[in-house]
This record gives sequence, C-alpha cells and structure tokens, in this order.
Amino acid sequence: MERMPKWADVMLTPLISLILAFAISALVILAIGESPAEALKVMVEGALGSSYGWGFTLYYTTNFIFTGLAVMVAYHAGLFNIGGEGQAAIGGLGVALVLLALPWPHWALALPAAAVGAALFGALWALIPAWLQARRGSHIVITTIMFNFIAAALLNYVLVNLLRPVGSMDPASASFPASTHLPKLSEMALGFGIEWGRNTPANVTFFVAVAACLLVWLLIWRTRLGYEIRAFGKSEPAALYAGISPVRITVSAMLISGGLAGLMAINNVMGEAERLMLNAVEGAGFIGIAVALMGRNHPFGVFLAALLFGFLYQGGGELALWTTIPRELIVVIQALVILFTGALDNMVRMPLERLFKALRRKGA
Amino acid sequence: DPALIFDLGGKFDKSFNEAAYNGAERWKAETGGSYKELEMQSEAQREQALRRLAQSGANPIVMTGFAFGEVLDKIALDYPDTKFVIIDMVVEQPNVQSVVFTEEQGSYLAGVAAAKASKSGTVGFIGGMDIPLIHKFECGYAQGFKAANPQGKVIINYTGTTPAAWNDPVKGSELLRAQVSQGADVVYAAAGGTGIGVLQAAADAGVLSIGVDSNQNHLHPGKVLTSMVKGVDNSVYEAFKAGADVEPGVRIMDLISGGVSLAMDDNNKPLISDEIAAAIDAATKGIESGEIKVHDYMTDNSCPV
Amino acid sequence: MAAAAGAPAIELRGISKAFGPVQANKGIDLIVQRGTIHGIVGENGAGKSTLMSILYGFYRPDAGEILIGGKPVTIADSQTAIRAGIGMVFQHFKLVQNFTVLENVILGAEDGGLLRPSLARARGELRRLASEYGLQVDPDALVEDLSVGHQQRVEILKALYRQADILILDEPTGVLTPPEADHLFRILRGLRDEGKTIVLITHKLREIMEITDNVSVMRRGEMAATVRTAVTTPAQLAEVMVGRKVLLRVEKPPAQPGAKVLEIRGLRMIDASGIQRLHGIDLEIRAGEILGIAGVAGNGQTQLLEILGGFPEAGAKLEGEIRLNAKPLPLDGAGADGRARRRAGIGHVPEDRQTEGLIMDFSAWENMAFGYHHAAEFRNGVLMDHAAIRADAEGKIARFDIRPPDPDLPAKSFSGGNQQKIVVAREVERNPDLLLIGQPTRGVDIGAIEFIHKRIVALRDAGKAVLLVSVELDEILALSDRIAVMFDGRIMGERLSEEATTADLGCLMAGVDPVATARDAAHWPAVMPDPESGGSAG
Amino acid sequence: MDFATALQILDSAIRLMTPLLMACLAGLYSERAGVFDIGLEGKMLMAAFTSASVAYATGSAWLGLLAGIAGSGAMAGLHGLASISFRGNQLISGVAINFLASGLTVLLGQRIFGLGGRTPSLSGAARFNEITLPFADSLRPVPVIGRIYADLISGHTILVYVAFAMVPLTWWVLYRTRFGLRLRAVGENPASVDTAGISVTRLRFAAVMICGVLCGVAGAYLATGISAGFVKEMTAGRGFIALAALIFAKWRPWSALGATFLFGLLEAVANRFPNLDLGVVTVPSMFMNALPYILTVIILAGFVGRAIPPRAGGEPYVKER
Ligand SMILES: Nc1ncnc2c1ncn2[C@@H]1O[C@H](COP(=O)(O)OP(=O)(O)OP(=O)(O)O)[C@@H](O)[C@H]1O
Ligand SMILES: Nc1ncnc2c1ncn2[C@@H]1O[C@H](COP(=O)(O)OP(=O)(O)OP(=O)(O)O)[C@@H](O)[C@H]1O
Ligand SMILES: [Mg+2]
Ligand SMILES: [Mg+2]
Repeated sequence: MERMPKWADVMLTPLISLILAFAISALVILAIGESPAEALKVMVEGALGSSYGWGFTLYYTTNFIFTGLAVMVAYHAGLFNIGGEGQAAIGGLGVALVLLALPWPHWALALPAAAVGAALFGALWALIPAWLQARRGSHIVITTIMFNFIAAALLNYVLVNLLRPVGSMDPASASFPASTHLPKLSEMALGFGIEWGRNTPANVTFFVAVAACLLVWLLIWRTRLGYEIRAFGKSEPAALYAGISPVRITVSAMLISGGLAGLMAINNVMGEAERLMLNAVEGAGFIGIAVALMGRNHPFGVFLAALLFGFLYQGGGELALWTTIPRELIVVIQALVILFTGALDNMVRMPLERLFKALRRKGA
Repeated sequence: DPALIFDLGGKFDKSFNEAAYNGAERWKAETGGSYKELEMQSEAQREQALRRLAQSGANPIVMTGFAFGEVLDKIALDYPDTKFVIIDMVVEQPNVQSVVFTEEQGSYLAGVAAAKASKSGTVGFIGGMDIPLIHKFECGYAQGFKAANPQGKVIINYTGTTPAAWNDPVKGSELLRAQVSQGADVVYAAAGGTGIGVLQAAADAGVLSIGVDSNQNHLHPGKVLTSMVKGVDNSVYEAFKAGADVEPGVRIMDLISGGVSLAMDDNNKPLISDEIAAAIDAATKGIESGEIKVHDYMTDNSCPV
Repeated sequence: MAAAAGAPAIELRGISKAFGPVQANKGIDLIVQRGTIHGIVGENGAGKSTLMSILYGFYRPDAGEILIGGKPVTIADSQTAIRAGIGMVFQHFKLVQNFTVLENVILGAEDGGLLRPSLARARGELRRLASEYGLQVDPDALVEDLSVGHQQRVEILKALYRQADILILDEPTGVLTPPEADHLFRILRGLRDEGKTIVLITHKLREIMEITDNVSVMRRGEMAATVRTAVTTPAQLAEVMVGRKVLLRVEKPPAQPGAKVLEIRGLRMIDASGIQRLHGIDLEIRAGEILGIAGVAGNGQTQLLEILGGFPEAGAKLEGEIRLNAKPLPLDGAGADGRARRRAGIGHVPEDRQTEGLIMDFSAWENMAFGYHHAAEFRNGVLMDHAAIRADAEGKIARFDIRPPDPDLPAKSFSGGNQQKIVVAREVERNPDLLLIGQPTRGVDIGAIEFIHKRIVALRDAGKAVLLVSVELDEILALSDRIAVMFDGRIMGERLSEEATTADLGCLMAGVDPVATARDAAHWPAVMPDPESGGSAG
Repeated sequence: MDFATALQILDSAIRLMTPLLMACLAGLYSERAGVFDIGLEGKMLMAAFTSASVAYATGSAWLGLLAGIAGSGAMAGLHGLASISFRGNQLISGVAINFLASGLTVLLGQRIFGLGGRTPSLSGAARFNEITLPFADSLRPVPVIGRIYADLISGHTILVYVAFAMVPLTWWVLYRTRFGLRLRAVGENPASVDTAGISVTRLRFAAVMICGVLCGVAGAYLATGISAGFVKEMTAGRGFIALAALIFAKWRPWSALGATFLFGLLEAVANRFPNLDLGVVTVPSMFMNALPYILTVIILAGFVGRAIPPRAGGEPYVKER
C-alpha cells in the first residue's frame, strides 16, 4: 500500500538527512579554517566515546525529553506552546521552594515532592495562557512568548530579592541540603560495582524522563483524555459534536504541557546545580520545539530527537572546550540538523520514494 | 601550563571575560608560553571543565565569574596539587586564590568625575542585566556623584532581566536617549555589549559616557569621559606568571593596589579638566586613607544614596 | 440544438491516473458532443472527479490523450484548460471564503496589475450574466455569508466570466434545494441552447433523465458505458453502475407509533450575533416513527439538530423545553453537551460528516468510537480498551459493508459514501432511543443510499424514534412517516407523508401555509397570522 | 507628564517600533500567503550582521542595506525551499533559521573581524544618519504642531520613514492590486488560486521573498540606523515580539502599525520610568522591564478578540492527498 517501506521512511530518511546536515556542517568547518574530521572525532568521542561523555549526553537528553514532551502534548491539542522556557524556569522555582522549605530526610522523599512542586509551578505558568486562549481567545503563541519574558523577570526578582543568601553576588538560591541531592547515574552504577561516568551530571531524573515518555505515550494514545486531546487538536467542531469541551481540553493539555516543562527542573535544578540559578533553563525550552517537531510528535521520536540534541550539545560543548572551534559552530550544526531532518526531509524522501518505486517495478 | 576558563558570556563579552583574555594574551606575548583556554556552553559544563583541566595537569587554573564559586568550592579539594584562581568571588579553600575587586571604589571615582563633568547636574547609569553585581557598580557611582554634588540627580536604568540584556545595543542607545532627554549629560554604562550602544548613542547625542571593565576611551575619542577599569587582565597576567606558585587566599584588588582605576589616556585628556582631575585625586586619596568609606552594595543589598 | 458540425467538443483517449496505489482512472475513453449536456454517473470513488480534474488541468494524467474541438492539447495546468475554454465547478468549491463575490470572480482573470478596473468590468459583466441566465448574486457579499446555492452560482459565474465553452459541474445539486436545482437546470439548458457544452456529474438518476442528452457510467476507474439518455432507464443505469440490481424505492411497512420519545415545546434560539434562529419550535416524535423535516437549507434545521445534539453555536441564548422519554433535558450547562445527550439516549448523524462527524486523520476504528469513547465496554480501567473498540469496529465494517474493509485506514482515505457509512454505523448500532440524522445521503452514491435508507427504516421498526433532516424532498417523502416543514425558524406545518404532495410541501417551504391561509381567510380575514403560534398549525 | 516628556517618549517609541513594524509587515506578507514564519528573528539578525559588515567594508550604509536584504533574503529563500518546494514543516524551518542566524553571524563575524562576533563600529556614511525634514527648525516655534513636527516627525533615519511608508503601501498592495488579491487568496485557499491557473509555488515564494526583503531592512535599521554596528544576538527577541504584534494585529497592515506602536510605546515608557514610585511601594525595575509583556497579555485578554489566522496558514499545499 505505501509508497515506500516503513523502515525506509522511519530510518533511512532521517539518516540520510542527518548525513547531509553533517556534510554541510563540514563545509562550514572547512570555511572557518578548521578540520571537519577532527571536529567530528572530538564530538563523537566527547559525547558517545566514553561513559563520561554519555553521562553528559544523557543529562542534556533528559532536559530535552521534558521540554520536547511538553511541546508535543500541547501540539496534539492544536496548541503551539512556545512557553516551555518560562514554564521550566518557574518549575525550577517550585523545586527550590519545596526543597528549601522543609527538611527532607532522604532524596527518595524529596524527589516526588520536588517533582510535584516543579510540575505544579510549570503547570500554573501554563494555566494563564491556556485559560486566556480558551475563554478570551487570546492567541496562545503570543501569551506564551510574553510569559517567557515575565517568568524571567519574576525569577530575577525572586532570586535577587528573596531567595539569595545575604552577601552572595550570585543571583541564585542557597544550595539545597545534601539530603536532597539526587543520586547520579554514576553513583548508581557504582552500586552495581560498575565504574561509569564519574563526575557527570546525569542522574536518576533520566529514568523519570523515560517514564514520562511512556506515560505520555499512554496518555495520548491509550487514555480517553488523550483521545479527546487528539480529536480536539484535529477538529474543534467535531470535538464539540462529540461532547468534548474545548475549554477543558485546552486547559488540561496546557496544564500537562506546562507540568512536563516544569518537570525539567528536577534534572537541572535539583539534579545538577542543586540550587536555583538565574537562566537555569538555558534555551532548553526552545530546543524542545525542535525536539517535538523532529520527533514527529511521538514520545519515542521525542526520545530519539532528544538524544540527538543531547549528543549535539555535549559533542558541541566538547568542541568548544577542547578545540579552537568557536562554540557558535555548534549552534550552526544544530540549525542544520533541525533544517535537514525536520524541514527539508522531503528533499530526501521524494527521491527515495522514486527510487523504491523504480526498484519495485523492476522487482515486479 | 596555565589555563583560563571564561564564563558563559564568552571571551569577547566586551567586559571582564575579554579583559581576562587580554591578560592571558599579554602573558603569552611576553613569555612566549602557551596556555589552555575554555569557553563553556552551559552551566553543567563548569564542573566538567574544571575537572578535566585539573586532570590534564593545567596549573594554575584561572576562571572568571562568580558563577564558578559553588563548583570550585566543591571540587577544589579533589585536586590538592592544583592551584585555582577565581575572579569576582571568594572561595575559601587552601588551594584557591580568590580575586575580588572593589568595583564600588572605582565606580565612586567615576561618579565624582561625572559630577564634575556634568553641566546639568544630572547623570545617568545604565546597567546590563539586573543583578546584584551591577548594583554594586551603580551604588558606588551614585555615592561618588552625590559626594561631589549632593543636589544632583542620578537616573538609573537596567536593560533587562535575561542574558539578552548584555547584548542589546539598540535598547542601550534608547535608554541613553531617554536619560539625555531627562537632562543627563554624563552616562556610565556597565552593560557589556549593550554598553557599546550606550557609548555610541552618547557620542551621537553629544553627551559624555563612561566605559567599564576595560579601557573604552578609544571607542569614541574625546567623547568617552573615562572608563572604570577593572584590572582583571593584570590579575590573570600575574596568576599566569606566578604559575604553580600562586598564593592561595583572598586578594582584594582595590584602589590602592591598582585593581580598579579610572582610565586616563590621550583619548580623554581634553575632557579631564584640572578641576576634574583634582576632584578625582582628592577622592582617591580619601578612599586610600580610609577617610572616605565607599559602601559595598553586596554587604547588605542596599545603597545609602 | 446546435448542429454537431465537425469534431466533438471533448475527446478523451486512454486516460489513466493513479494516486499512489489507487488506480483512479484506467484507460478511459470518452466523447462529449458539442452543444450537449453530458451526464456522468458512478459509485463513490469510481473516478469521476479525477477524470474531470484531469480535463481541467488540475491533475496530470499518467497516460492518454485529450482532444478539444478535435485538436490534441496538452493540458499542463488550469491556465491551459481555461484558455482552451474549459470551466469547472468543483464538488468542493474552490472559493476564497472571506473574499467578496466580485473578488472571487476576477481572481486569476484580472485585467491588469490594479484591481479597480478589473472589478469595475467584472461588476458590469456580472450584471449582464445575471440578467441573461438568471444568476443573481450580490457582487459585494462575502462568500462565507452566502448559502451554498449562491456559492455555486459564484463558481458558475467564474467559469462564464472566463468565457468557458465547456462547463464541467461536479455534483452541483448535492447541496442544492429542489427549487435551486430546478433553477440551475434552467440555466444549464439555456447555456446548452447557446451552444455551450456541459458535463454534469451527479448521483441522482432523476436529474440525469431530466436534463442530460447523453450519459456515461463509470465503474471502478473504468468507463463502463456511454448511451443516449433517451434510450435508457434509471434502473438500467443503476445496474451498470453498481453491478447488481438496485432498489430505487424505499420499502417500508406502515409505522406503528408508540410512546412519545421526544417532545419539544417553545424552543427559541438567538445566536451570538443576536439573530433569532428559532422562533418557538413545537415538535414531538414517537417511538417507531420517522419525522422528516423538510425545508430550504438555512431555515433553522441545523440549529435544531445542534441543540438536540448538545452543541449549539457558542454564545447562543436558548429557551424552551425539551423532553426525552418524558424526562426534561437541560438546554445548557454541563449536562447539555454531546456526551450527556448520548448518555440520555440520543444518537446523531451530523449534517457535515467531514468536519463534525469524523476526525479525518483518525483511523476508521478510532472513529467508530467517536463520541462513545467513554462507554463502559470501551474502557479498561483508566485506559481505553483498544481491542474492544477494534473488534466493535470490525463488526460494524462487516455489517455495513464499508469498503475497503480496513479499520486502520484513516477516515480521509474513504470515499464520501463510505465515510457516511462509518458515521451511520456508529450512531445506528448504538440503538439510540432517538436518532438525529442530518442530510444522510449528501454526495453518496445510490448503492450506499439504498443501504443507509434501509438501516434508518430498520431502526424505526425496532421501535426507535428518528428525526430526519434533509434538503432532498425525495428523500423526505420516501423515508418519513410524518413531515414537518421548517421556514425561518418556525414549523410552517406538518403533514402525514401519505397525504403530502410536493406542491403542498413546496408552498410550506416557501413560507406559505395553504391550509392555514385558507382557514385564516375563513375566520379572521383581516388579521395577520401570529408569528408565535403559526408554527403549530396542522 | 509634560508635553516635552510626552514628545520624547513618543519619539523613542517611534524608533523602537520601527524594526518591529518592518518585521511585522514582513511576517504579514509571508503569513498572509499561508507560510508561517517564526524565523523573523533569525532573518533580522542575519541582515543586521551582513549590513553592518558590508557597510563597514564599503563605508556605505546603502550598500550595507543591500547586503542586509541579501542576507535576510538568503534565509528567506531557505525557508521557501523548505516550506514551499519541499513542503516541510514551516515551524521547524523557522526554528532552524533562528538557530542558523544566531550561530553563523558570530562564526562569520569572528572569522572576518576577530572581534568575537562584533563588527567594528560604523561611522559617517556607513550609518544611516538622522535627517531633518524641511522647515523643521523654522516651524519649531509654532505651538504644539511645530514641536510635534520638528521633534517627533523630523529627525529620524530614512529607514524609519520607509517603515512608516510601508504601511499604506502594504495596505495598497494587499487590497488594491492583483498581486495582493492573489496573495491573500493563496493564504486562504490555495486550491482556489491553483484552479484559477496561477502557480501557488511562485506566489508563495514571492511573498516569502518580500518577507526576506523587509526583514533585511529591519535588520539593517538595527545595525546601521539605530546603532552603529553589529553585536551578537542584537535582535534580542524583537522577531518574536514582531510575531506577537502580527497576531495582535490580526494580520492587517494598519493594525500592525497600531500593535507595534503599542509595543514601542510600552517599552519607551518603561525606559523612561524604570522605577515607578507609587508612594507606598516602588515598583522594582524588573517589573517595569516586564511591563510591556504584562500589559500585552492584559490588552490581549481584555480588548482584542479571537485572532483568526489565514486559513491555509502553516499547511504546505499538496494537490494529491
Ligand atoms: N488527490 C488524491 N489523492 C489520492 N487519492 C485520490 C485523490 N483523489 C481521488 N483519489 C482516489 O481516487 C479514487 C477516485 O476518486 P474520485 O474523487 O475521482 O471519485 P468520484 O467518482 O468523484 O467519487 P464521489 O462520487 O465520491 O465524488 C478514489 O479511490 C479516491 O480515494
Ligand atoms: N452500557 C452502555 N450502553 C450503551 N452506551 C453506554 C453504556 N455506558 C455508557 N455508554 C455511553 O457512553 C457515554 C458515556 O458513558 P458514561 O456515562 O459511563 O461516562 P462517565 O462515567 O460519565 O464518564 P467517565 O469516563 O468520566 O467516568 C454515553 O454517551 C453513553 O451513551
Ligand atoms: Mg467526486
Ligand atoms: Mg462525492
């Protein structure tokens, strides 16, 4: 029935696109007078060549999974949530408040509480745009953009004036108590007697992210709410016909979306920095847009895309750290990957389809 | 080999990262030595960068920015044979030298100069991102200005609340114009790349500006009153020169030690009248002798003026 | 009729076209004589629209030759087709909804870079065409404010404005009321008599018999036959089309009305823009009875169905009383949404299957649970029971002979008729106490019509109540036990179907009640009928 | 607030709104033709860089402007290729363009000038300087009107006047020309354009390229008009604000003028009153900085109804299902 085998569509197309993106990146590297082979080696080795590299790659991946899922869930409801950045930042505030307010005896207790705090704050930050969209028709794209700016201002105020320990220059909260520090993946591996990724930030949150992928998959494709979200996203009149309330779906989808974005904070704020800093999100909210769209709005795709971006981030970081290649090159490589695998994918797919058609004709 | 790690703003931030870079380059040019430099991409890399450098045997490792404080405090003891130098932050570990600058003193002098150079009695301050460190500049400046002109007025603006605030010359120039229209005729910019726009707009509008961190007088000769220079370059230079023998402990780079100063060169010579020079001199002496106490915003998060 | 001097207007030779795996046209030959009206019939998905789109340059054929007026032409795009004198009115109109009529007419046929002269010329031209062919339409009205009938006129005007010699109409009457259709046919005859050639695609054999000179039957992508209309019969055509004998009449035993299922009293509605759409509707339907609502589209039928179905337009104000099985139904609030209505026992086949009844991107099986996705048998704890939903869908696909019988295919991949069957299967098989059904056979081929009609009657015979809304008077007359006619948000009158005549209903549809008028004339000659009580007459 | 202050704030608002207005109109052409564009930011940034570089190299602001248009145009071409020719996802393409511009500008800038992505400062003819309109000085003494003319209307760079002139021009093109009619049609229902025998691809490409040109002007204004050179990331989110303004304006030219003016005004007010002293409390500067955004949300929620985008927006045109 299909124009080309499914495996080719799912595997071959992205692979060729990726190769194209890297080929163009190589040209850019050549153009700035550096060696592409060297750069590739540093990136791959730095990100995937050792448990150390993986420890970072998985840390970034975890961030991107959350923001990617956030964009994805909203997208299924036909809502374009550009506010992941702000929601994740406010999620960090939730984590900080939870962890600083109470004396947590053990991380296993602190983690669920902080996760609730993060999700709750992130969700709240998404609630206002959602409500305005559902009730007042204010376009969610504008309101979420605005809420990113407002979140930055709010966080700045809170950190500088309320949470900052006196005498500290750093607009950051106090460090969280040691009892709330999350186990790093390296420590967990050590528990099994394996020396893996020492001193890397990847932590137990990675498993939370993987679980979130599964749960979001269940939510979207196995629950009634997910069914309603998808239906509403495809056709509002049909949703009304079926008795699906637009207000309820808009608000629920955005709450879940904001909650997921907020959850990122347990990785970067609780798991890595162990205190709340200004600009802790570092653009992961925007990367989430690319991750969701490239992952074809499917949790598994989001996982893979997040891994790809984790690799790019870590590999690129290595590049910036250990070579003379400026770190902006990584941004360019990211851009090319997004462009080729996400927007120009048909450029690869169309000739492939023709190729498969020709092959089939020959075979038949 | 020594090593230098830049903060997230990157080595060409028109601010203290760039000054650190210049210090390292000077050392390189003078000694012919080589050094490692690192630019980070994200917060999570701080620890990674420090550890990897320490493991690679770099010594001393110099880093710019208060944001390294936490991480350094945590890992310094893992590498007892390595010396670390941190700029703009105090980390109390036996193998760490902390270099802090009394920006409030330098800014105080800038305030005095501004007061004397101002004809309208109104001056401006434009900060980059709204964070305590920049308030420290603002507060010193305001104190110096008020000391020289108790009736005068300081208009204060911050560019924004996100890192974008460091790179928005358009907004910088607009803020300057807003201040000029309120009567300001000398404006002090502590705003990284945004400051470029402030200085430019000031030159266009025919008012004086004061640069920050490194000597920016040359950017618009005859139009930049002076620059509040923070000797980050010297600190890096000296640390590199001392090599593994860097003295641990806190180094306070103040007016006396020449850590902060006002830049005087041919570019601003015509602007510095004798009266201004005398006032700056007097204030310098006062601070050095302890007669004038410049309040540090960081000690209590507030500014007396 | 114009003398068939020389070559035929259109000659197609061996046209083939595939969409991916679907072979929509297979080696089609067709000759259309100049100055005739040529009908094309065929089941849903037979390839009629595809063939005509190729002729119009919208699609390119994979193989084959096209001759216009005897000369071979390569129709690479619509521009070429337009230059060759071909105009086409698509099944789904290609109008810009928020443009005025005038703007739509000149789009692509402007005289120069500036609009003003083009608009001025078009205005004059439209006036001329309007008087010449009776194609009246306000040139400054926004298309989205026009009724479908008027939108269609705009499409025809577009073609005529481009001086089309050959006019292709794809299912033009699917959305028209009978008077509108009659009007259209008068126009078409006029055009033919002027020497223009017309190709007419339709599912209504009555129309074929009434207006065409020749008719071609398509079947599964192939041209099955072309005959002179005068020498064929509807039954013959239907048999060629479907490949079996088709019952063109609905067979139904007499109704046996039982208890009152639905009772509506004084239902009023004012929409968000403040226009009163319903002026006090009173209706009742009993178990085992089909109530047909006839009326020209836009007289409140849609609003009535939407209110009963639980999704009136946002911001509407409602008033009145609705009882189902003697229990009052709330008019608004949480208890008045589609879900609550289903729970109360109301099934609903909406008028617009593509935007309301189906999620076009969902698979057939997912669509089969649409609206009932909360049902107990479809759930498995907090999750949906996909196995159960699929099994249920497969059963419905088999029982309703939905083709292709692949539950995984997205709804958009089914033909219109099969899409409609998915919706009908979903709603009918729930055995609702009351089935609301709007335009059940719009755009559906005769095979499917026969089937859908049978199922509606079967539901009635199982003792359920059916509220049928259709602009097809034939359909209303064939299916209903009682007929109510709506006009301007009111029930103009009610008739038992065996008593109803087309003429009588036509009068009511036009807002005139012959009986009431006569009665009023007898009793209160000088008094105007009270608008509020006028609906309950009969 | 006195008259002079009001004039100054309005004057500042005009300068601040100019890049927003240009970018907003740019987006208007593209989105009205059915191609969504969240890459306004990237295109402006690229244009700011190329215009500053070329203006520096040649000493001519006009050549800089051309280079800005070329730089932004290249990005627009990429967007067109991805979202029109290859029917890719328009949002992804926009995101990619933002990243690309952000990285490339610094990379190239560093390679060429070695200033860490900054270009050298521009001066003299390499910048667009403020022009004084005729009679500005002689009319200044006329009460109110004279001041408005001399201080508010006169004294901007040529690009500001270009931006304002673009509003009626855009309106005229959109509603009075054949091109505009077709452009609006292709954004509402591309099939209507296609069946009328007009190429959807060509039309959409034209719109996307106009968008590129206008973003180019906006970027050139940032780097060679209002400031004197390029600084990395100097667009600082203005592309997103322009996008917000576009939606706010419901994709209409005159409303775009209003929406961008509102943003400019709010920012100018916040600049002018960095700490609002309300007697009891002083509003901290962080909130004054966020005020334009907060007010936007409030205005949007309170006074502006549902914004309905062009109906075919965001969807690639595919004839064969
Ligand atoms: N653009 C398209 N892409 C893919 N398949 C198509 C396309 N258009 C039509 N088809 C398929 O081609 C076949 C013929 O479709 P077509 O629309 O020509 O049928 P039709 O005879 O006009 O049917 P109907 O009576 O429902 O209008 C169908 O199977 C249809 O699904
Ligand atoms: N036993 C049944 N037979 C037929 N239809 C049913 C049955 N149970 C439920 N439904 C249908 O499912 C729909 C909703 O069912 P139900 O009332 O059980 O949902 P609910 O319990 O209110 O929802 P929730 O899932 O939120 O608990 C109704 O439209 C109803 O028609
Ligand atoms: Mg058809
Ligand atoms: Mg059909």
